[in-house]
Amino acid sequence: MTPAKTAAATAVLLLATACSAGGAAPPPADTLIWATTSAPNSLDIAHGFNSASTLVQAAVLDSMVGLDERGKPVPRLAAGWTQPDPASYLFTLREDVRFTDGSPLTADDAAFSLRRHLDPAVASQAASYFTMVKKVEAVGAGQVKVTLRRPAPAFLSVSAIAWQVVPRKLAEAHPKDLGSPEVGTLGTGPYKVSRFSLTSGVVLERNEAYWGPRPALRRIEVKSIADPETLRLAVRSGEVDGTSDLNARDARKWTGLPGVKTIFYPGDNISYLSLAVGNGPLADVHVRRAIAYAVNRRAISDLMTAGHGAPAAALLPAPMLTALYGSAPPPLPDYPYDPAKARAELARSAHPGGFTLAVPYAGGGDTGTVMQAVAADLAKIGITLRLEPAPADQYQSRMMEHDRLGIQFVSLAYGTPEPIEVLPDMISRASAQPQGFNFSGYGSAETDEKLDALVSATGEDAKAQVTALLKEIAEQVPYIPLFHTDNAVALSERFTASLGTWTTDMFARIRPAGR
Amino acid sequence: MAVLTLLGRRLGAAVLLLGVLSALTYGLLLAAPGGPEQVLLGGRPSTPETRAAIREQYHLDDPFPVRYARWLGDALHGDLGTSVYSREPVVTVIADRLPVTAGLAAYALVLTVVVGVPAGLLAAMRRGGRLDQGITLGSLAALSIPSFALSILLLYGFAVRLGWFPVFGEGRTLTERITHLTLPAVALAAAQAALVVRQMRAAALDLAASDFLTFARARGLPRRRVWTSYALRNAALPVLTVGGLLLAANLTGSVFVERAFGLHGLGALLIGAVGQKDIPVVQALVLLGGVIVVAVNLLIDLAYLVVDPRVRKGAAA
Amino acid sequence: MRAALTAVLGLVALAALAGPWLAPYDPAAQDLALGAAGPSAAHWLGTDEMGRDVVSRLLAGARSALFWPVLVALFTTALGTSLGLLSGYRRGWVDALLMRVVDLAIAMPGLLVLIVVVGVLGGGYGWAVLAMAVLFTPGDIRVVRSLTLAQRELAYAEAARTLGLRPGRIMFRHLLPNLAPTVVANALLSFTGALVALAGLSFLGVGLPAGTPDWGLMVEENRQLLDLNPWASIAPAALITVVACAATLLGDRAFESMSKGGVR
Amino acid sequence: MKVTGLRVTGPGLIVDGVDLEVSPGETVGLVGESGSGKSLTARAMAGLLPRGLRATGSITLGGRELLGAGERVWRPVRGRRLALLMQDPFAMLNPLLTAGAHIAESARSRVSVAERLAEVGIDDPSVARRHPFELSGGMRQRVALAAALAGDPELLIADEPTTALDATTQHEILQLVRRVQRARGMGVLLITHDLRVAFELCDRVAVMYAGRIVEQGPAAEVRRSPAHPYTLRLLAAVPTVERRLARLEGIPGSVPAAGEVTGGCAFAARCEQVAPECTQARPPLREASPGRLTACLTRVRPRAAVHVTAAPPPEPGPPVLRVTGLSKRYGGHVALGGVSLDVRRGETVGVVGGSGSGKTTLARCVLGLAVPDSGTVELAGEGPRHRLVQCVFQDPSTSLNPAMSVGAALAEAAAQGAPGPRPTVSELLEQVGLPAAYASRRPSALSGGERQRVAIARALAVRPSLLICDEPVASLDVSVQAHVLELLRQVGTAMLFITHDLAVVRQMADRLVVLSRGEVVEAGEADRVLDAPAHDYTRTLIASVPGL
Repeated sequence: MTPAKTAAATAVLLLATACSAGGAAPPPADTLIWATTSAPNSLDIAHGFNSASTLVQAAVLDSMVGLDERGKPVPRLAAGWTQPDPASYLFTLREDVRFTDGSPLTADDAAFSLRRHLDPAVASQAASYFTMVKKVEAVGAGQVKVTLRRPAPAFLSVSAIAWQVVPRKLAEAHPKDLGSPEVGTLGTGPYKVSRFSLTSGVVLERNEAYWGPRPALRRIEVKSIADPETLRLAVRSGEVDGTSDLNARDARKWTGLPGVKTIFYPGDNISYLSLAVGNGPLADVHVRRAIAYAVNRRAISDLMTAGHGAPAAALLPAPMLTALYGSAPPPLPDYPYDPAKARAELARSAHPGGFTLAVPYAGGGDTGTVMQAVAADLAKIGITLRLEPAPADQYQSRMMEHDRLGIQFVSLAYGTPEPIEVLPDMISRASAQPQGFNFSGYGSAETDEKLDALVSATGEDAKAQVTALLKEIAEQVPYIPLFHTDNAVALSERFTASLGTWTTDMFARIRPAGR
Repeated sequence: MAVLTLLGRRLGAAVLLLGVLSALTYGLLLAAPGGPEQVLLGGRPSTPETRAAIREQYHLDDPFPVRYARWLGDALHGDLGTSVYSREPVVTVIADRLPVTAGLAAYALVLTVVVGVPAGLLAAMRRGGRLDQGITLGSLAALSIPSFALSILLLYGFAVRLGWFPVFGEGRTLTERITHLTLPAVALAAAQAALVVRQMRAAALDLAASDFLTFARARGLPRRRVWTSYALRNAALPVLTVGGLLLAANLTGSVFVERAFGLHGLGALLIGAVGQKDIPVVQALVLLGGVIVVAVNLLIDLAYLVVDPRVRKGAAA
Repeated sequence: MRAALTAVLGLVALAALAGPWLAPYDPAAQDLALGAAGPSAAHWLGTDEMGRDVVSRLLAGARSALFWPVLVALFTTALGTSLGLLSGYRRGWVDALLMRVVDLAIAMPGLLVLIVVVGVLGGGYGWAVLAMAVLFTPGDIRVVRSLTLAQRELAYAEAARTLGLRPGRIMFRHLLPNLAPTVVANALLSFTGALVALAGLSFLGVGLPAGTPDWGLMVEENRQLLDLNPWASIAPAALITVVACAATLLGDRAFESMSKGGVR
Repeated sequence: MKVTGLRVTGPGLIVDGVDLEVSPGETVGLVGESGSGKSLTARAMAGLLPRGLRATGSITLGGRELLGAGERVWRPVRGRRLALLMQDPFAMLNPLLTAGAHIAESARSRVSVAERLAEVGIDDPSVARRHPFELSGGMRQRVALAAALAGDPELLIADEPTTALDATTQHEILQLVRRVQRARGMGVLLITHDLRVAFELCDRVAVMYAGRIVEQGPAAEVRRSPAHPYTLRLLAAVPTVERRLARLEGIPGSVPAAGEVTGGCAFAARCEQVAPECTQARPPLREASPGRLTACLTRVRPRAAVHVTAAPPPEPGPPVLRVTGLSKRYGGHVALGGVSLDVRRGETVGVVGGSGSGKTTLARCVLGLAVPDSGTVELAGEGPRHRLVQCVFQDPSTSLNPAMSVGAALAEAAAQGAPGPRPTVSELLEQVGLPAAYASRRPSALSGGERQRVAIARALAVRPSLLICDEPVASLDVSVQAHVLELLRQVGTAMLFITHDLAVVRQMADRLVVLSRGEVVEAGEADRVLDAPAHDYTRTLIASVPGL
């Protein structure tokens, strides 16, 4: 036998032993195999406020409030609410709701579920959502009263995301490890957890006693596949039915897969460049404007979204703009791509001939791609970016420590249509501290006051105040909005889905095709 | 007695090794920028109170020696801590993943031995022939191709194009597990099998030229006896060593393959934990790695003790 | 076959030296409008996702593909050989101490340490190269030491000592040339090991920054393009394999040819 | 067994037309220097040529053709009909098997392992349970012999079975082989480089040179009147323990490869009585007298005995070396247990002893390569030790640095000498009888004898007052050995001459020191000690030297 033949024979032998289980029969139509790139790490939003985890949380736990397709708060576990005064809410609980272990849901459970996020011992990742909350108490058997420090219209929206209701007894016993694979969680949602492991994934079973409409899927398996290409191959081979962890920019690689459809819908996100206004040449507003002119946002947007997104005009996610202004956003100072104007702007700065700036950035992923494109654009007007790569985690840590900020590419996704979820993070002085999200360092007592006023503003008043802030940002250019990208889902054609920007409970929106 | 002395010496070396390893890793992790806060805060906006609470809880403001001493104290009491990322006990985290990596490592080792040993012997027997050239060249290629590149190739060819094997995951039942681990094991075993082929071929050639083999043949011993008690038994010694070292390397080094095949093994865990500054997990993994190397070396020593009378009686003397 | 593989090494070395002049395009020049495209007359091996020419990037990558592993090989061999010679020749407490350290270092789970170091410290290949050198050196020390122990007992080495030559001269002028086959083979082994390991680190995303024209990184970055332009990742993977093959072969051959006529 | 026209070819021709016959009950010696092809002839006769070598011709055993036969035919023949015993007892036994297992696995009859061991003179039954590494070289060779004989073969091919052993053991093993051969009435083919061994043990002797047999005949006759010039010269070159020869004569030149001399007499180039027809065609192996075969065309003229009266030993001068109470231990092993001796200017002191007698340790202590535990080494003269004492080491294959040219090695050595006029490389080469052009050669391009000459030149380069020779000729062929010894005789420097070979020391030493187990058992004038030994050990040593 030649070596080739020997090798072939060996391979065949191996296959013979292995193939029997290779092409398993397709799972029942009402079982969904879902994949995420990172495993859900906690079934408690306090410790697992990330997309993979919240995906599962939303299927298992109910929140007090929900969001409709336009992003407006609607009743969920709360049958309704009243506002005794602008700074307090009185929620009335839905009756006869039970946790999946059969115990009834009480107002005390609901109140504690919110209150625990304020407890430093819990160190909740959602704590910053509820800083306006002063007091939460159960009133009688079916009512919860929330008292805010001051009026804050965004409270309802953030509650839709983060006020998940769990039994007080369980949450109190496990302040730190509720939702971990060891402890698990208990909810009132459409699904219950039948298995949760970081390695073999999550298995959800339909909650037959669910108070709402009967869930369409009987069983959901969530697996994690860290490598995006392996994930794609898994979907392609039919081993996985769907995933939402695909990049819009990779649409080309996904759209042709047989038996798989790709769904795109506007995402509540914004990608932008942050310019550290305290850092050398960037302190000069003309430099910042020059950079804004020099960056070809259209090209970057096309590169990063492959047509499933658009250049960003203002520093708010597109859905937020739509929710606020409808189809008529206010005019804002604009910096269309124009190297000539960029050079002119630079000429008016203290660095007319350009300069060199060391820019740390994350080695891989979108950041790497965008920063390479930006560097190429800026080189044309004489600004040299010396890209200093670092591992993604390390870069992230450094950035959060506000260590050596300069030009940063940032991409943020949000859950609510409230601009107040975005703007304070961007330009408040408090956020300019380490671990804050104000990477530009822009902000003053004056802006803080404006932000402060915005918290309690409503209606046209709020709209005007947001416009004013956006205008200031556009003029001072601490940030350069780059693009919005669509959310993308790849789903086997055996299923259908109705998804929208404000969808939180994705699994509830997926049903077997033809039913 | 010999065994006890050996065990004692090995134990001493192991303690030293583990001490050095753990201190080095701990130091490295602390020296690097960032901490577990990123993971604990979920990369989200946070309140100062939360941040302070976290620093307090995780003793992030203590100096290195204090933190290391605390870790070491706990570790010596058998408490390896809790994963920052999943909030599970580290032991559980590792126990969850060990079967995957161990299965993969064992599978790869079996493939390595089953393919490598006969191929090496065959090449030596047909020295200079076409079969030898083929095997030698094949092993050279297998040795040179990075395991991740091979993984991608196998994945694309056998799992996606031909659909013979699953693309990812580790399977649950035994048959599933074998099916799932076949391609990764092949990817992992290729380079090692190549090593074994080379080793085996060289050992067999040495043997063929050795006086004692000629003398055995000169006495007209049956072919089977010459093969088993002369060729194989003597060639087994170097292969044993290599095999053991490969097993140790597999248990800690299947990172690439795990990543490419979406396996949740120790390698994948390490990559994640290092990124997340999940110090307890990294520490435990590094310790485990050290223990495995020590244990495997010990096993090799013991095996030598059984197989080789020189070592057995030498140790006794 | 062997000649062909050895020629490959030469060509790669040439590319590493003359790459910038040979490359048809600037390896960093993007053509975002073109994106990933298959081979064409303008781009022989097509382009990657950012419209960069694959051929030019391969040429540019030759430099780092050779440079870092060569660095590892040089460092490892120089240090491993000197310390191995010293330990084997001097014996005594130097030897005892060094061997303790070597035993310790060899027992380290290598890849694990490498990943921890690079993952934690990051910053390009610098730390990786250092870590690798530190991990590879003990093996070299051990091998060179055991050979030195054998060589120092041979008559020519004893004669050199009898002649009252300085230890340095005996070690480097007398013993070293006779260890050369092993030293060269070790160096090439380190080279191959480093080449493959560095490519692996890139694959894990803990090596070089994105966009660096580096073979390992190209395999990783472009493997999602297998449907659009397979060459973008197959070509660098093939190059790594071929170079590693060639280096291993060269090591085998050097060992064989240099061993002839030497004291074995 | 009958061998006719055996040719062994590998990369070149190695064995060229060997005819040989061994009958039951007969011991035949196949004698030749290294490179003569004798070992490969033996291997071919057992069907065990190394890979890459091919044999043609005919080998029959009991009338059955074996050459070209498959393993299926060979396997039952080996062990049962013929057995092969090899040179190196340290490599011949499987390190993982016990002595008993070796014997048991080869046995074809129900004779117990203990009896087999008893046959080879091992009465201790526990030896059967030991592994080879626990046995001495002599014991291993006995075990190997027992294993080889376990199949009760009719013919034993013994390939240099004693070369790796020291003199006394060598003697014992040879006696053993003879005893067993007689007891069993089997045929023995003894391959050896040592004429003395062949003469002592064999009924018939065949002399091989460059791949062919040049002479064959009854041992006693060959010894008395060699029928080939090569045999004659070889005999002349063998040192004798009986008397000190005035002149030691080697054979000039070296053994050619078999393939280079197919067209004529292989020895022609080195022969004193060469005639033109010698180089024109290959001389056939003709019958010179009944039972005597020779491949020489002419009658061999006996060489005129050189009667040079030995120059009287020079009057010894003051001591250049004085060793007092030297002792050295390695772990629990006593290498030297208080040795004292001195060497005076102009004299050669021989140190003899078996392996483990401590003679090499003594040399190392004097050279400074080993540090004695107690005792003193005094060297006369000024300057560092390396200018006072130098050494010629045993193994010519390792005595020169293969990576350095001869010239570089000599120049380096000369530079270590005392300041003042230093010898040049060509002077040194001339002194040891090598052409100056050798300076650019590498050791690999030199023969063993030439290397040893260079080693001597290197030692002399610093002009030492004492030269230590540690078995300088033990690894050389007889014909070369004589040259080197003669050269050393003419050096004139005081010498400490270490050897296990009494015949060699007889030729070299003025005074003699006999070492056993690290202690001096006898010392005195060389002639006195060798002619009238006072100690038992010395007597054993002398008795074990095969006589000519």
